[in-house]
Amino acid sequence: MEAVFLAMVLMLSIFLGFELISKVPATLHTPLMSGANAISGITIVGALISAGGEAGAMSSYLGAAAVMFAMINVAGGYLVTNRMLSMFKKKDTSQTGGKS
Amino acid sequence: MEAVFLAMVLMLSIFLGFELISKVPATLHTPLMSGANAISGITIVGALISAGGEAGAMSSYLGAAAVMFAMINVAGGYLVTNRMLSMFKKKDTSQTGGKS
Amino acid sequence: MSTVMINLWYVVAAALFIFGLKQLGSPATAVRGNMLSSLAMVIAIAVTLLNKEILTFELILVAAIIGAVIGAITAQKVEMTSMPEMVALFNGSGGIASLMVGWAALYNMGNTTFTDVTILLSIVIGGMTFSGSILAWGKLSEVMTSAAVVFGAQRIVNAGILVGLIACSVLFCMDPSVDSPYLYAVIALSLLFGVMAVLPIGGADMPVVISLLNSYSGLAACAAGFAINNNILIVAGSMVGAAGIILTNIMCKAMNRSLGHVLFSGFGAVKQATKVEGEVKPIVAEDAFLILEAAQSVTFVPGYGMAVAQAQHVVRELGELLEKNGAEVTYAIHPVAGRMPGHMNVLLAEANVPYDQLVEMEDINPRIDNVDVAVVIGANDVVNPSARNDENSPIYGMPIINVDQARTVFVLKRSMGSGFSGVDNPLFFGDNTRMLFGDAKQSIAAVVAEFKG
Amino acid sequence: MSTVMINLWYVVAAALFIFGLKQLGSPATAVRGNMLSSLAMVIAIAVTLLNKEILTFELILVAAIIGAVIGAITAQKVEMTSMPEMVALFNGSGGIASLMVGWAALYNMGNTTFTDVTILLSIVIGGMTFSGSILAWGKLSEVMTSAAVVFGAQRIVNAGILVGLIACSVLFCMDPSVDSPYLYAVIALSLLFGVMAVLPIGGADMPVVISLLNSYSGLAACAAGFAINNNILIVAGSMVGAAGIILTNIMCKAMNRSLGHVLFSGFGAVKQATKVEGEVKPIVAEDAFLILEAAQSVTFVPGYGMAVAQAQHVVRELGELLEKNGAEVTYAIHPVAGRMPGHMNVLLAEANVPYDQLVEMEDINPRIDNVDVAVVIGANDVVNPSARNDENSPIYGMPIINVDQARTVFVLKRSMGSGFSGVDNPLFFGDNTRMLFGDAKQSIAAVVAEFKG
Ligand SMILES: NC(=O)c1ccc[n+]([C@@H]2O[C@H](COP(=O)([O-])OP(=O)(O)OC[C@H]3O[C@@H](n4cnc5c(N)ncnc54)[C@H](OP(=O)(O)O)[C@@H]3O)[C@@H](O)[C@H]2O)c1
Ligand SMILES: NC(=O)c1ccc[n+]([C@@H]2O[C@H](COP(=O)([O-])OP(=O)(O)OC[C@H]3O[C@@H](n4cnc5c(N)ncnc54)[C@H](OP(=O)(O)O)[C@@H]3O)[C@@H](O)[C@H]2O)c1
Repeated sequence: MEAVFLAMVLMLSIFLGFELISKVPATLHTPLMSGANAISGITIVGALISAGGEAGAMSSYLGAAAVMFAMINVAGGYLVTNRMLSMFKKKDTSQTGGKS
Repeated sequence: MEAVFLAMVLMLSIFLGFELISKVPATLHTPLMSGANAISGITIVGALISAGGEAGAMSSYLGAAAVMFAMINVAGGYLVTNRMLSMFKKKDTSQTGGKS
Repeated sequence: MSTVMINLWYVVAAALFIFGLKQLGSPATAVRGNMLSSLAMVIAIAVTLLNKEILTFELILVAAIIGAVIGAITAQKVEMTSMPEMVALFNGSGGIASLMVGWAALYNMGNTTFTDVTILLSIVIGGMTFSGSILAWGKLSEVMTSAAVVFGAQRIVNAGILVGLIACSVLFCMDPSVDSPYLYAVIALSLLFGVMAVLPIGGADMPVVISLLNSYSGLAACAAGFAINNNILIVAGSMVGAAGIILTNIMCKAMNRSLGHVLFSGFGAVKQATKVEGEVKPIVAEDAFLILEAAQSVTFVPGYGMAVAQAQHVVRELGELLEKNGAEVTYAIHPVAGRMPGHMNVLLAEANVPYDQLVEMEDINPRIDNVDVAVVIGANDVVNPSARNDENSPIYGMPIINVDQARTVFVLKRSMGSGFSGVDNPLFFGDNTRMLFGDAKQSIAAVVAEFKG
Repeated sequence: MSTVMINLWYVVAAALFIFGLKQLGSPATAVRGNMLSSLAMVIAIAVTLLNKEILTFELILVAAIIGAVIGAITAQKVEMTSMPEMVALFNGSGGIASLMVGWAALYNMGNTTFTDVTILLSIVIGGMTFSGSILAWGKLSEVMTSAAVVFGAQRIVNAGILVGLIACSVLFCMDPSVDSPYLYAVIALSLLFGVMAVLPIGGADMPVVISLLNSYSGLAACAAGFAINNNILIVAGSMVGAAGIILTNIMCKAMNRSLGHVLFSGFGAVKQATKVEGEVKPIVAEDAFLILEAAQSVTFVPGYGMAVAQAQHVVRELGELLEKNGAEVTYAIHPVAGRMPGHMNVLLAEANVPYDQLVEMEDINPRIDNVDVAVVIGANDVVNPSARNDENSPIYGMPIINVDQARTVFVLKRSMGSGFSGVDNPLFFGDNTRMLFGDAKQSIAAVVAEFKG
């Protein structure tokens, strides 16, 4: 039964994802790409559960390795997106502002 | 735990609802209103479950009454929306078409 | 069917509802969108009936058929001008259904407190929606006075009801049972609350109220969904909730009022507008015809009066004649002209007015001074220049169509009476304004007759 | 924290992810959007750590810190021009993490077959994403040949791998165990498949591939979410999946190619373009300066070469000088100029070019014949008129910026070499075209020097 709930969540998220992202203007497509990439690091949640779980050493080690890789994705992704977006920001303030 | 899944579904649906509906142009606001109204008849699903369930006669009668009322909402809502929208349709075809 | 299968079908139905709403976003696909949405409803109903827990079908079948017939007949017979009343009635049915679903869910075994709370929510919201909608219907269809009913101790009484409602709810949740007297108290109080909430609101504000109640009926379905652990109720219910809130918001913005103001204060009571005086210049159909015949560009500005007079067909006829005569014809639609958002669009669509002749307020205003004749058909507030000029006016700040800046303005109405807001209109006294008194349909028909003969 | 509480926090995190993506939709709020999204990530991580089932923190802490440091350093050091490689690498990390999460989930007790299937999906998609991304990174950073590697039996080999992968998956699901040899086979085959899928794709098509792989890494997270019954993985994963697919689609459309064409056929192999011949008219910086000085309107059309030459700063300088000189300066951005969607926007933003000077292809083309000088800076395919004129060209039908219709065109590049698509460019032989050979940065700098001195 849980799987069915998850299916509903999946369906809704996919629709919502399409609605949200198709609104992003071309200007922001590169930050969107790297920002979305950072979000894909969410798999770290699964990694943490495995790493800290009691399913044995192998599972913990796999989990810990997964934590490391996912963390690269998360930290790197958000920071680089932020770097990029700050540039866009700078431009706005160098203007009269209020430009969106 | 089920309630938490439902909360997630609720959150996603609300966001999705806002995204979808804020895109509807002013022209279609009346049909949107009656179309949404028809959807609110979805409570008929709950009514059916109660009406057919085994929680006793009172529950069945309440459920059956609810089925009737919800059905008014559903049938009436969809039909009237369809009537309205068909008018919009007619106009389109009386035009050269392709106008959206 | 197993519960898992049923719920998978609910996922499909939810996806169809979403697709349907998406397609409702453009006139080209809207009919299909509505079909998809109704297909979703059919699926949801069908799989629920296949639930093996459903024991008796006879009762359900009879109830469903009665409901469907009532709904279908009403839907077929209703005039396009009475859409608000219609939606109010349907909405009320949905509300009472949610109330009953919640009530029936109390008979289930082993409800948790959380479930009891959601059941109560579905009862309270459903009940308010029901009684509020019925009252709104009464006001709109003029079964009862459409005026705002205000009395002295109103706020105190309402606060009392609210406190009582909350108290009874808490008491009920502490010892939930189907025989609990608090249950009946909650039902009674929520019905009463719906009435009291709508009473002080004037008939003309009803569309805002209906849209809000529509949103509530979605929320009631959501609450019922939590009460019986049902996904599809939550998805569909929250879509309705969102739609209602967005539309309410649009209306309030276009009227330049806050929702709180609509709900809690009888309209116009606040400020007194500067008194308007001046000379009124009436005109007869023959003269109006002469001016229109000479016009290069004509803009029709329809309002609630066009709906009342059912003048849309004859307006379209006049528009076509003017076009044949070489004039450029447009229809300027104010977002809250009429009594529902998009009201005028529906009426003009009914009369087959071509789509591309409809222009929005923002598009017509910048070029209104190039319009030779603006023909105001039963509109009043949406063309009231005091919204622009008179800081003392209750409608000051509301965006309007600036017909007073057109070269000539014809105002078609039956009297010097005011519109929905009850505010005087200086437009009627303008130098370039000519009043064509009488029922809008007859006035236009007279002009059309001049053209033809 | 109880499981219910944790999951409620996941709902909050999901809402923040959604808000974040919503705000990423406008430059004014995008920074905040990214912050919200990272806040959501922090919340998701934090509440997961508070799960009482988590026993050992040391290992986790070490792993997390190592990962964070690597990620942070890479993010700080990367050049804006190397964004595609960077995203590829990060994407690869995400992929291998999903693979490992799936693998580790196999050690849980009592998995149902459904769970096993989703575990396998997360392993397969994660593995493909990982090896594919690494290969894409290799091609883009020119660690290896960026050419499409095509060999005779490729399709047969790939089909074989795919069949093997499916067979091993089925065999594994029939008797799932962490020691199953089929598990190792599945892991190996999915890694191999990722490599084989990316091998035949040319380096310049990599951005499409990366965007697609990005989408896959989201899907892998989704699958992992099903495997461990976790909501937040599904919500966030499907957002990423949607983003990747939308961007892939945009790129394919702007290149006028189908996704299938990108994935399965080495580019340009299909048709032979009509041979281009004519006279090339080179120009030197001094003469270019004289013409620019006299120009009333100048449009810069940047392309991949500007990124390579890192010429964006000096371009902005020239733009400012021209404006001071009284010319109207715009930057015309083609949707697939550069190597990522929005690539040029990021570079010009980095160089502080004012926002309102950027115009899109659709806006510049109608008025391009009023442009005195179009300065093409390291762009090639996106201004190739054979996309408009030559039905035999492999890029026929791709929408381009019609610089050949401007009064004068300067093309800044190092040679007569072709661009990404390998197609000859008749623009270089146009009557109104002047070639300014050399590295874009040096060429522009030379013109700037003329202006200043
Ligand atoms: N559209 C919405 O969503 C919505 C929702 C809520 C509130 N409202 C409010 O409704 C108002 C709409 O403005 P409006 O300009 O369309 O309407 P209005 O201000 O209510 O004016 C309607 C006018 O039509 C005239 N009329 C009535 N019957 C007529 C007939 N048979 N023939 C000719 N004229 C007739 C009336 O004058 P006589 O009596 O002299 O004929 C009246 O002045 C706004 O104030 C708006 O805020 C709209
Ligand atoms: N943006 C995306 O999302 C995306 C994704 C996938 C594919 N693509 C493809 O990438 C292409 C982009 O077109 P484009 O016009 O931007 O680039 P292009 O067609 O690849 O041409 C780039 C040109 O820049 C010149 N160049 C390279 N280094 C230079 C330097 N240092 N100074 C001066 N010039 C230099 C090169 O000529 P020389 O060698 O003679 O200097 C080359 O002809 C399109 O075909 C598009 O379909 C784009």
